[in-house]
Amino acid sequence: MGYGDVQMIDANGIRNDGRKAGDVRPISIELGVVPVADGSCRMKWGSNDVIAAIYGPMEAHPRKIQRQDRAVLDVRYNMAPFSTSDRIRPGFNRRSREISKVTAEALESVVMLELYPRSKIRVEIEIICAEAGTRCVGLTAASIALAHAGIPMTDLVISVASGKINDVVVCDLNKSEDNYGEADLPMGILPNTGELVFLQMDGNLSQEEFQEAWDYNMEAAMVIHEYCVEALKTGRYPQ
Amino acid sequence: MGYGDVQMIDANGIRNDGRKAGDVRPISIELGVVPVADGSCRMKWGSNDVIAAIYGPMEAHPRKIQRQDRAVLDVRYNMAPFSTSDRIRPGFNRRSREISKVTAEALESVVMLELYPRSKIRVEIEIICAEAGTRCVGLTAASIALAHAGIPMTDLVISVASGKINDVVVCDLNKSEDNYGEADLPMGILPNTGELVFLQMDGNLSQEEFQEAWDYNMEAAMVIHEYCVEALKTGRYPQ
Amino acid sequence: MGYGDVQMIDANGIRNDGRKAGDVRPISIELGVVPVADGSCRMKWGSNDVIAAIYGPMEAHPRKIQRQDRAVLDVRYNMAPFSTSDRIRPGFNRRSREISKVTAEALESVVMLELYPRSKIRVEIEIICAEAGTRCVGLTAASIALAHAGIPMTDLVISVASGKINDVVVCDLNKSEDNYGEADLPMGILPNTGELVFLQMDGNLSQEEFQEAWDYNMEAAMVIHEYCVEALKTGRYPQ
Amino acid sequence: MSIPLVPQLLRSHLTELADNDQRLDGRGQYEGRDLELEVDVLANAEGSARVRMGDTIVFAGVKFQLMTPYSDRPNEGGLMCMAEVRPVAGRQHEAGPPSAESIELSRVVDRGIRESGCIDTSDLCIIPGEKAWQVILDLFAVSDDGNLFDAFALAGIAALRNATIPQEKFEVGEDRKLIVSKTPIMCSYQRVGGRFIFDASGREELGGDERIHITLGDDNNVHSLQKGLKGAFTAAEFKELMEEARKKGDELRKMVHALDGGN
Amino acid sequence: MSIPLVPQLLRSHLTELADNDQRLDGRGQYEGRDLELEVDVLANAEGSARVRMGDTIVFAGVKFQLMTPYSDRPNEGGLMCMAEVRPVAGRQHEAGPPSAESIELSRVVDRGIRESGCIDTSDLCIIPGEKAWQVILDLFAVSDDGNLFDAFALAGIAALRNATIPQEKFEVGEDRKLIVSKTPIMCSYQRVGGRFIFDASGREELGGDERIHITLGDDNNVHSLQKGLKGAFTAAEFKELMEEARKKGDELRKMVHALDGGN
Amino acid sequence: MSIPLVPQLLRSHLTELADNDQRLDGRGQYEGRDLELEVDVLANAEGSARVRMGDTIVFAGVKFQLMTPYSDRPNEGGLMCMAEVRPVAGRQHEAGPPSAESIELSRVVDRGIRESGCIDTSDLCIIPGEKAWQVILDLFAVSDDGNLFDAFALAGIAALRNATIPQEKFEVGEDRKLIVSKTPIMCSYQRVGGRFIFDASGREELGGDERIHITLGDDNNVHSLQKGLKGAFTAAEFKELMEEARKKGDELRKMVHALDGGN
Repeated sequence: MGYGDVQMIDANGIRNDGRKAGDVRPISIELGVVPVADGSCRMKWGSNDVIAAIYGPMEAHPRKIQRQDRAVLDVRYNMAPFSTSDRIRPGFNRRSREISKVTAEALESVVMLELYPRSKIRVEIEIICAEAGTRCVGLTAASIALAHAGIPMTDLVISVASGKINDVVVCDLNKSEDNYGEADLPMGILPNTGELVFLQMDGNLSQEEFQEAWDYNMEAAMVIHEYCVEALKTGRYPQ
Repeated sequence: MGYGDVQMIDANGIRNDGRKAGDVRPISIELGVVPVADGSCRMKWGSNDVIAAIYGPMEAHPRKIQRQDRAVLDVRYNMAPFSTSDRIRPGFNRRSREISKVTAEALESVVMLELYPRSKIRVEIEIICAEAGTRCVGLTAASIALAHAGIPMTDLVISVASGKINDVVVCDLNKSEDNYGEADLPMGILPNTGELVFLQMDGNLSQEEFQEAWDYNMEAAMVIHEYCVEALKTGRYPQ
Repeated sequence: MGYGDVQMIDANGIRNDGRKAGDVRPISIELGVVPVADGSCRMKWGSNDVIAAIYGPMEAHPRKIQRQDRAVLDVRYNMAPFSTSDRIRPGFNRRSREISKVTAEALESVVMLELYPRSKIRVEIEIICAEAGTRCVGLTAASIALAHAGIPMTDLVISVASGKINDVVVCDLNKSEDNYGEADLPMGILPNTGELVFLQMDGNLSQEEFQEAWDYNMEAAMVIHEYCVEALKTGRYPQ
Repeated sequence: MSIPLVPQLLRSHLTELADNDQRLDGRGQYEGRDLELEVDVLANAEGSARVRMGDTIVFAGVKFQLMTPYSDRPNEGGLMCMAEVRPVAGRQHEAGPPSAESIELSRVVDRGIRESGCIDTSDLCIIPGEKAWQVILDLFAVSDDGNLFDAFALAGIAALRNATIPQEKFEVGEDRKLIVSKTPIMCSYQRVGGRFIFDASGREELGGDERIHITLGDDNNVHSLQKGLKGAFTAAEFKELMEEARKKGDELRKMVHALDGGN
Repeated sequence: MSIPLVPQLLRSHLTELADNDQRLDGRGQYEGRDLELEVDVLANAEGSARVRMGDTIVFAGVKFQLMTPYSDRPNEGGLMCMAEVRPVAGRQHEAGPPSAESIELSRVVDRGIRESGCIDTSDLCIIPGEKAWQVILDLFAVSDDGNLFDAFALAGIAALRNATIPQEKFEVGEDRKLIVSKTPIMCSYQRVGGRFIFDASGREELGGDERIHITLGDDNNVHSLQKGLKGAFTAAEFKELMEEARKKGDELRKMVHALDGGN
Repeated sequence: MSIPLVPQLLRSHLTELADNDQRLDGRGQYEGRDLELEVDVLANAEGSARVRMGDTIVFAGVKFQLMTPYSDRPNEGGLMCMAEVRPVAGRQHEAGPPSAESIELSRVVDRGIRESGCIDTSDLCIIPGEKAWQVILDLFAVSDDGNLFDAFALAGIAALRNATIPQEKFEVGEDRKLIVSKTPIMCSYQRVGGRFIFDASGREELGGDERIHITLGDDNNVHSLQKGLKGAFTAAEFKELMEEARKKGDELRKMVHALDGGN
């Protein structure tokens, strides 16, 4: 987490990619990118390139995974072997397992699972190019894909992370900022209520810095939410 | 695949083991070598030594593998750890998985599976000594063992490979020919109709060479078929 | 198995920890150490520290493991990663699998399984600190935990090992004796009948030495049995 | 996605269509679907391609790793080809260890590329006996509406031809193009309704029988064959497919070459 | 063990209790269970601790291994944290490969310790680029009656502070204490009956909703957060938990320091 | 293959037979089945043997690999013994990872050979601390009609005594015989119908109780014991088996020595 003499932000608060502290990277969204799926979304966010696809509701099998009173969400977050600078070997991966779990729990908080007892909804999140913040892109893309599949939800989930570089709190770290960053606070926000369904954090933030990062995330989520709504109306954002 | 200056075939077309281009290696067949099985066969072919055993038809379980209208074939091709020059570690093996799959599909094309709905027939192919062409020996031995087990079939499957060494197309490559060979074309032939149920190939063959290899295989299959028929009549070949 | 010039036992037959040939190491037993289990026992024996816990009888699932006429015992012997001098990687382990199997078979010989058809009894043996003879401690602790859980048994199983050091047969080898020992004979004894339900041995024992080790085990088992009975009466031994 | 027909009904329907020389989507017997081929589409791969054939969509990505040459081939690097068909690509695909199907897919694509000799493994050697490049071609299915074999093979060779060896990152020289001297092309045919057709869709696969995969090189030499699934075919049928594969192979090879000016 | 209520009944009962500011075992909303913390309890571990919180009992053990430093950090050793919840710890725990739950447990505890900076990995280097210490912290559940997160985190930091590097055994010098300069403390809260409570018991977990795990450092800086399970919470709720975690963290940190005189 | 009796019926039948000192196939209590032992039967193994005992048929094959000696035993090579009971060997054997049964099989055979001291691991050292031979003994069941333990142990020691170290292939000298100085013999007894019998057949195993495996060395010293399966036995019963094992061991040892002239 050390950054030595690397200066990631200039005296005017301008970051190495030209953004100000609270700005998010460029985002584009396209629906229907997996034609055989029941809903799908491709989200590019900075250099991240993520595909989310939905299958279901379908019969849950084997029967022991069925729940009498609701659907189960089967969520997989995965990084393609060529998605990172060093190739990732396919197969079991502790990081992916944890992200899949917390992503599933975030989505369970908004999907109206009780409408589909005994069934299963599969949520497939594939990172085909990773920059920084893939779990946020994946969670957001998955919630858009669920909406595209027509699965009833109480709200979208907009996920974004803020962090700290050179002792300055900034929003939506890019790759080099992430490499040298001192903290990372990803959150999953319900834009209609401001509630959280996803929260992780690692690094070192004072109570004040923490509040600043929290506020950046809240503001950014509202901006990103508008992009998502437009994409869901027209099939893509930007037009 | 390079062979440098190694001369595998002489000016008179005689190969390093004395065979002519179209000759197959010596073959012997013995039935009933796995007394506890429902049918079995040991086939020695050159230095290959292969055991095939059949169990079934038996109830298919777990039930999800059952087919309402036919039996399923459960085929395993495996090389024993001591079957090759370098020891093979037991366990998962991509090559064996592929050969098991295409062998199963070849046998499914002749076994009258529809006679045994909801059941399973196990076909176990064990290579205890490998020279070259083990997949052909395994497939042929499995079809003999199925016949020995009394499983109704539309035909035997006779499998043999031709290839190319020193730019000459020859039948049934031995170990050293295989090591230096430039192509390998294994086929699984129905002797009664001349149809194919198994075909693989790798290497480099011109369209003419390919036809020549194909023809060698067809001719050799008819010869080997006679050995198999005799073994099925008397329990062994040669007597 | 060589021990060179290391002298493990002196001219008076006194061992490096002060014991005589037939003495066992200090033993303490405490019941109820896993509050959420149906029965449990912690046994310290020399520097061994072992926890055994019982869950059940409970429904056996998946159904294919059920037996119509009796309960199944599901026994797991496991060494915690920090239980030995060199850390043990969690996961599959051939030694633990074998010990689990023979431990299960020993316990099946005394638990009245026929009283609980179609059910399962789980026996969990965790070695949290290992000295020597962990399989004996585990088996003994498991039989005490079964009694603590109120599972009907025909007898306890008392397990102890004798071995040979410096050509002298001694009872209950400690760590350094085990490292330099020439043989190890663990037995599982029914104190009421003197029958055996568990027996292993490796090393090199003449027929006479073998008999001597056998006799030590039989004598030691009677002593240890008394500790166990007291623990089952009062919840711990010593008081 | 429309509900798939019960397989028996689907098979009857496909047979009826075949009897009238028709297909579900109106194509001719040997006509492929609408095809898109793009390269350089994945920022973190050293070479990449995306293929869309109808509703089948795949990516191929090339990565490089340093390896120690095998002791019997001290002057050579290596090539590895891995296909993944993850659950994202279709309702029927399940999570778990590689299925026999995906193993067959990668091995058949691998053999076509390897046996064509398009990559000279001695060109991958950095220090004989010590250090060489391993080329890893990862094939990744996004949407499986049939014929992943041809989609993977096409994306694979295009991604290799697009690849740059990242020598600077590994501090062994300046970045340079991976040399790919040939363009093997796979064409796959499946028996549907009794006859063989080219580029089967997902529903044709569901109601079809055996498949034949033919990989031909620039000079029409045969580099790889594979018969898959239950079924028997005749020599005459095979001859016709080989002839078709030659024609279609030339067409697809031109498409690949158009992307890189023939390399 | 009493028979667990049917989850729906249990949930109703817990809601009723919460409405009256009560809990199943009579505790206050932010009151922890009876707590025991011992160190140096495992003879073969280089550092160890045992924590009992009510009927939840865990061990932590520290082992050291030699490692080759990573090429991009030649002057640093490493820290690895592994949690195992084996079937011994409860009826609901099954044998098999690590569950998502146990992976989350180890990763959340790991992040709290790692990000606090309590271990200086450059202090673990023996010969730069060649040899360094890898610290392995194994967390082992004996009895799971809820809140393994806090039990593991507490046992973990106490075991590390208790650890001695076995330099003599590995012939690289004299044995010395592992330097642990900080004391990160995790406090976990679960929504039960609609409100968040501290140190949930097994039955409260069974009938509860989302969990929030907060790890704070000596100076109350935040080092790790995690939200688990289904549920949504508000900013106001979180603020209150953060405040509680600061108070409880100070208390627990003193308890740890009391064992080693503050190190 | 005849249909196996319902286990309870089979058990009753076996008890009745035992009461009259009879066995299913007419053998005496301690009489083994018809036995064949051949060596040098596998062209690609460096040593091999085939054993047939009635309808039980097994192969043993020896391979050699180079290994780096363990740091605490720089002057020693190693021995590894692996048993595989693949589905080929019987209807009841399933594919998959090694079962507890096959693990027990290999470990019990391994201990008998290892503890007899028949292989001097220091004779396997090539360059101290750098290079040594690892002997790998693979036991492979072709047909399991009971008592794989004795079949594997007999094939195993015969294959080792038949083995040649392939020093030329690995370029470390001239080929030479593996030195095997002893001939440990395992004899296995199973309780069937209430009494112990030697060399149980598949049906006797199906209707039997506990097994006892005894491995004795040339001098009748005990090298390995194992009790398997559910059941309790008395000291008197064991004494009788030990006596029988001494007699039978001498007999089988002579058979092994006859193959190699006593080595």
